[in-house]
Amino acid sequence: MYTRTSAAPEIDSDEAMVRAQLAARCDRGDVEVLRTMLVIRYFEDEVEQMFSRGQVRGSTHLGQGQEAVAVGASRALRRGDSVTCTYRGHAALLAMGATAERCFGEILGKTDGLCRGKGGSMHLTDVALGVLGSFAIVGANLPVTVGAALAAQYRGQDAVSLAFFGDGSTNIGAFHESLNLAAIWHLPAIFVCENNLYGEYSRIEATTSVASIADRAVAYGIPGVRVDGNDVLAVRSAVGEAVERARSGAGPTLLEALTYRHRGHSRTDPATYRPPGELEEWLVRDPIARLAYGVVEAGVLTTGEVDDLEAQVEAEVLAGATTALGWSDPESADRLEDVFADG
Amino acid sequence: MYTRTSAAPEIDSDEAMVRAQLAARCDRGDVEVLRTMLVIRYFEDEVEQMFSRGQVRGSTHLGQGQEAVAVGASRALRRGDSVTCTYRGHAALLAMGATAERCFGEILGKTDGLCRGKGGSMHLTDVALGVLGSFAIVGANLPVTVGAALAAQYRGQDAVSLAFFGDGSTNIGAFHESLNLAAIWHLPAIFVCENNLYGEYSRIEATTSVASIADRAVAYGIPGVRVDGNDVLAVRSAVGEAVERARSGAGPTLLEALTYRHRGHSRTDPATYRPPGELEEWLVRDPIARLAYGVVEAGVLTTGEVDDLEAQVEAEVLAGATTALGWSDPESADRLEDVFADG
Amino acid sequence: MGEMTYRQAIGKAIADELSFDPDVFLMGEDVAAAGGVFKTTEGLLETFGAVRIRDTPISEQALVGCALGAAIMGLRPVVEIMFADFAGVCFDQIANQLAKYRYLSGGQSSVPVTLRLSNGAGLGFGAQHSQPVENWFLNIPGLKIVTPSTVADMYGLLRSAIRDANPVLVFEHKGLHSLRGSVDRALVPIGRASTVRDGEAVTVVATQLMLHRALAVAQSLGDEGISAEVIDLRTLVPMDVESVAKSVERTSRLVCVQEGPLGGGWAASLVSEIVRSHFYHLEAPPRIVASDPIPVPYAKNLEDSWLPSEERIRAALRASVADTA
Amino acid sequence: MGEMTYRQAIGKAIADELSFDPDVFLMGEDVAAAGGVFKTTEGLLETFGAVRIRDTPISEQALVGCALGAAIMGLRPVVEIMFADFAGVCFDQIANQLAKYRYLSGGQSSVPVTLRLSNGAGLGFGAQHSQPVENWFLNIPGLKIVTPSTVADMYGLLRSAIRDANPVLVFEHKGLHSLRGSVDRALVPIGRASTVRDGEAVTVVATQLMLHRALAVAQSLGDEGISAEVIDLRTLVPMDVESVAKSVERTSRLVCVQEGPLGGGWAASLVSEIVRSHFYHLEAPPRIVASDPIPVPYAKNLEDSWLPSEERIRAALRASVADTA
Ligand SMILES: Cc1ncc(C[n+]2csc(CCOP(=O)(O)OP(=O)(O)O)c2C)c(N)n1
Ligand SMILES: Cc1ncc(C[n+]2csc(CCOP(=O)(O)OP(=O)(O)O)c2C)c(N)n1
Ligand SMILES: [Mg+2]
Ligand SMILES: [Mg+2]
Repeated sequence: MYTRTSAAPEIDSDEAMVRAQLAARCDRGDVEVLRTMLVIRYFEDEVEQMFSRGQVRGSTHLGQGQEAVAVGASRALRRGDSVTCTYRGHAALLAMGATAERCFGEILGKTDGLCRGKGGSMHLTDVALGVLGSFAIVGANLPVTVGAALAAQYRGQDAVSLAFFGDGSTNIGAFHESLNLAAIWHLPAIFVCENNLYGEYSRIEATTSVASIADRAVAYGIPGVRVDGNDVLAVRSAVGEAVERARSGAGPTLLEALTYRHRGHSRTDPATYRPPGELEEWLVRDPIARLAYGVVEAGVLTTGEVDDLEAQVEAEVLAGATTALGWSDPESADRLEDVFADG
Repeated sequence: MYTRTSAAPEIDSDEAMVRAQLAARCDRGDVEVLRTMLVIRYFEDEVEQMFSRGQVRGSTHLGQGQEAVAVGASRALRRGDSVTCTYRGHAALLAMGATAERCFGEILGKTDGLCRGKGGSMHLTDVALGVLGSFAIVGANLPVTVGAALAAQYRGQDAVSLAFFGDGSTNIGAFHESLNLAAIWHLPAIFVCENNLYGEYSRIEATTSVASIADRAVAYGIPGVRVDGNDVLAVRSAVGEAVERARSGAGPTLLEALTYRHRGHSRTDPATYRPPGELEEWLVRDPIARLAYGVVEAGVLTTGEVDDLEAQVEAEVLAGATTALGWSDPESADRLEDVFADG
Repeated sequence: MGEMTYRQAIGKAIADELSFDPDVFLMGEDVAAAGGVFKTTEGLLETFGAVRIRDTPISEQALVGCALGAAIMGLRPVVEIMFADFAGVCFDQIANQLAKYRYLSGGQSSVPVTLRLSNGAGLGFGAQHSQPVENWFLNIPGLKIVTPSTVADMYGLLRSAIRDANPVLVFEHKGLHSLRGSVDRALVPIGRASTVRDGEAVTVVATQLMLHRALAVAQSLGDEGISAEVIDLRTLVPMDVESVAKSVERTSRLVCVQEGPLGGGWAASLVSEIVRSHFYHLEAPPRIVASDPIPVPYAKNLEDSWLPSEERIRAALRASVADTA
Repeated sequence: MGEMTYRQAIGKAIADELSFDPDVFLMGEDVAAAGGVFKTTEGLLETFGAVRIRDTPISEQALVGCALGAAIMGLRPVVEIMFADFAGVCFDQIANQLAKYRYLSGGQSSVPVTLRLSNGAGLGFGAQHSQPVENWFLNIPGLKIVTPSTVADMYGLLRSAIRDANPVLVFEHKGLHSLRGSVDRALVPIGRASTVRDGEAVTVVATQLMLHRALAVAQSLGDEGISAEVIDLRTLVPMDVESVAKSVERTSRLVCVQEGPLGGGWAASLVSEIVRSHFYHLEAPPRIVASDPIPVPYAKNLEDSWLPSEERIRAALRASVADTA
């Protein structure tokens, strides 16, 4: 469960330096960023609880610890841009503006869930908000982002499309084909790899033949950029530059955001494969604690206000869960709808 | 049709320099190399004729002009090593020691063809010689070479496996997955890209986001080497180094051999998309004329002996064609065999 | 619209939809500058330009997924999969993404993507370039599957496919490219079979190359006094079982002719539907004339044996008519 | 060998083949250190070491092709495709390479590759992780397809698959992992159905999860005096049509229960075979109880409706028995 900033772990001197630098970049607008990260954290914590309580079944892939990537990236986008993500996509949806209720609703298989209860945890989608989908087959969303980027270019619009995916996903064919296609067509696509060091239970070194994912950009003649994925402002500005490039017609960028998932790969994974101490190190680099420190240090909020914000968001998210739990299940006959569109 | 060395086009000063350097590396053993390249050239010419004469149907993908890649690479291998190739694979089979008769036989759909007439032009295979197969789906042979390399490593043998494929094939997913897998497992695999500047009717720049295919090696943390694919000795030595590396346990290499196909992509392609003069430029760099020049200049053969060799090989190949044309068609019931092995 | 070949009907259908709707575009390997490996898209680049007629790398996964993304954003992509067999390398994108996108999102978007795939055996291309691939997708809900047999249907069904709000796989049989015929109307509705020959004694259902063989056999048997009704299924999904059922109500006998092995094919599905609903109408066991359960062999005589021949079709029709309950 | 779960039978079968033959090895995503996502391969790494039990990148195409290459060189690879649905991303390697290699080479090599795929619906994993994928491959000659329903069959068929000289797809139903049963012998032959309940009134054919539902229904109907014979098909390719036919010769009635939509599924193929050979024996139309032609829905009640229920199976059996010719 989320540890309030007020009780966050001690930090070391490296972390202190990172936070000082982050604080120097903070301003009033970042309160909203902090709030969104908190929404995601409480959301994921609550999904975890729902599973433990047996309120949902199947599987779920939580993103506590990785909030800065989705939130930072989404803050570099604007209306008309689009995003695709993976089964670990709750953060992306919430960052792009989906309500906690409708996300919970989908995970609970409710008729008012984002996808009418047909998709589930791995398929949260909100096209109206620009989230074209959560894809549960590794690598499958990258070509879709390429297509959305092509649509913008085709119409002469300066919209961009951004794909989130994991480090392990960079070893599948669709990754390769997508980056090459986006590159040769100079498409306004941004490929954001959330490198959380693991693909399921396997460490990146065991599966991936390159030290930094960003280095794979060389194979497509496009920029490859590595960024601290737990520094939401750094993510925002790196994605911002890639978006700039994309809008100007200069083509795609591969961005690697170094981050860490606090939980196991999925519901059933206790993550015992981690070396001792690794999680603790990354808890020190918690992206939320960092930004909370930043806004306080920058004089935007007091620690008391941060505490209030946390309490407020927690209550909101839990209220959302309660609402969604109250929604009705779909009618059995509803299952036959939404296969084909008319006409 | 093949122009005898004695009537080969004039060469320019660049080409003169290349040939002088090649000649300096020639020795007696290279006569066999020349002979094999000639076998391939006459073979391909004759296949072309068979199609024009209506003796075969379907499609075929000829490799005149690219002989140095298959022949040079095969000369760096030894018994126990293996090779996979593509629909444009006649050269690889002949270079590895398959007879012209049985290759013709397969293309003619004869019961004594390499594959009993079941595979055809795109599927020449001779497992006993180490040619595990010609694969007609772009990229499909690379994983197979990875598997053959794994088998060697698994058994503690120092055999290697080599895959031939085209420039256009480096844009398909299987290429990416194969190189990554071979790299992380340090497998004794050699990936030889025959860059002939075109994938079907499309120039490489239109489809491929990187100037040199060898640069894609960076994405797998393995060596990427570009070599003159029309210089059979250069190919042999570059592949030799990669083989050395592979046998020593240091893992795979990506090798790019720059070459050119004299004919269109397949039977039905007149190759009108080529800029004027391009073919002529490459005819000057003909790998066979080059090596013929080399062995003469090195004092290994006289021009008269080269001429004789050409006549002799031509006669042999045509005799092989005649033999194969005389073979019987498979029995209709044969088609039901070879689907499943017993046991 | 006059006489043309099946090949020309493909190009013309695409051209007419490109003219009709600026959101339609075409992409595929060598479809633009080269006019397609089968020359089905010749001239389109010159007329519609390089934004709408796009040559691509050899990256079928990326192409199909790209079409999905563009479709969600409101375009109407037409993708050529050069040989239908290459559906193997992008099967996930077709079966797991394209087919399921609308459903998974709870109907948030339509997916107007047309895939064109050159299909079928008979030309000596070997086992990886000759398959009747339509049968790979029958168990994947969310795709419409169209198999035109005539020039007019090729034209009209392709236009309907491009206008359809859903993913449609259009199989273009390689053995029919040179077929000539006249095109009389713009759109042919997806999901409706067509009775191409009236008859009383037996119902024969076929598609594409087999339709023409079945028709030839029916004509020759007609001379012997056996009157066979021939139905071109035209669309496999959704399948017009009703039209077949109506015919069987009159003839009481059914023969399906399918290119490709029996297992998992459309003919078995059709037979199982008809026996369920019309068991007591049938006076003879429904028969399926299908290919051997082997990869498509290369040698001409072997490939010829693999494809259901007119002889086999004739024998099945005669046997069906001879059976008595 | 005693009592164990279906899950344990998988691990034990692999372990026993690893012990039996040094050329056998296992690879897949997280099969080694983690013991598999479904914990089917726990302990194998510790016993057999990292050369023979291999964790891999997420590169299914490379894995299947790698298995093919290793098999040509004489090894016997076992590959885990974590969820059967991921067969989509390596469909080409399975359907175009693995299945056709022996044929294309004119029989130069056998291809002893086993693919293990976790199959089926019922657990709330959504449409991309719940498909009954066995039906995707029925029209692809060159593959054997095995669908074990019981603990003993899981064990014995997997061992037979690993020993087989051909590519075998072994589908492990996710809904059966915790099933308990006893294993009495080593090898169960591929290609033979098993009669799991004798009966006289109607033949019911099913596989995997549906087999258990069919059996439960048969038992409950037995109490009402309706005697249903239940056949577990066990192998879809080659299909043991003969055993079904023999049963139908006695019962004269056939009901197939299939997880997954009707179109292109095994049940339709079986029905078409039976009606061809036993049309005049049948006293009722063969029936297929199948899933809706829709992607597998997520919400529990929707997914439950998608899977053929005992109620639907019971209704079909009752209807079959009630029908009179
Ligand atoms: C094609 C395919 N293969 C395997 C899986 C199973 N799988 C789901 S997530 C995952 C690991 C992905 O790792 P990574 O890309 O690093 O993303 P992360 O989960 O760490 O966010 C795997 C193997 C899948 N969903 N799709
Ligand atoms: C998956 C797949 N897509 C498309 C094709 C059709 N095709 C055959 S060869 C070829 C071009 C390959 O180009 P390259 O790799 O450069 O090899 P080259 O033919 O030049 O030797 C294409 C597109 C195929 N065989 N397989
Ligand atoms: Mg990861
Ligand atoms: Mg090329």
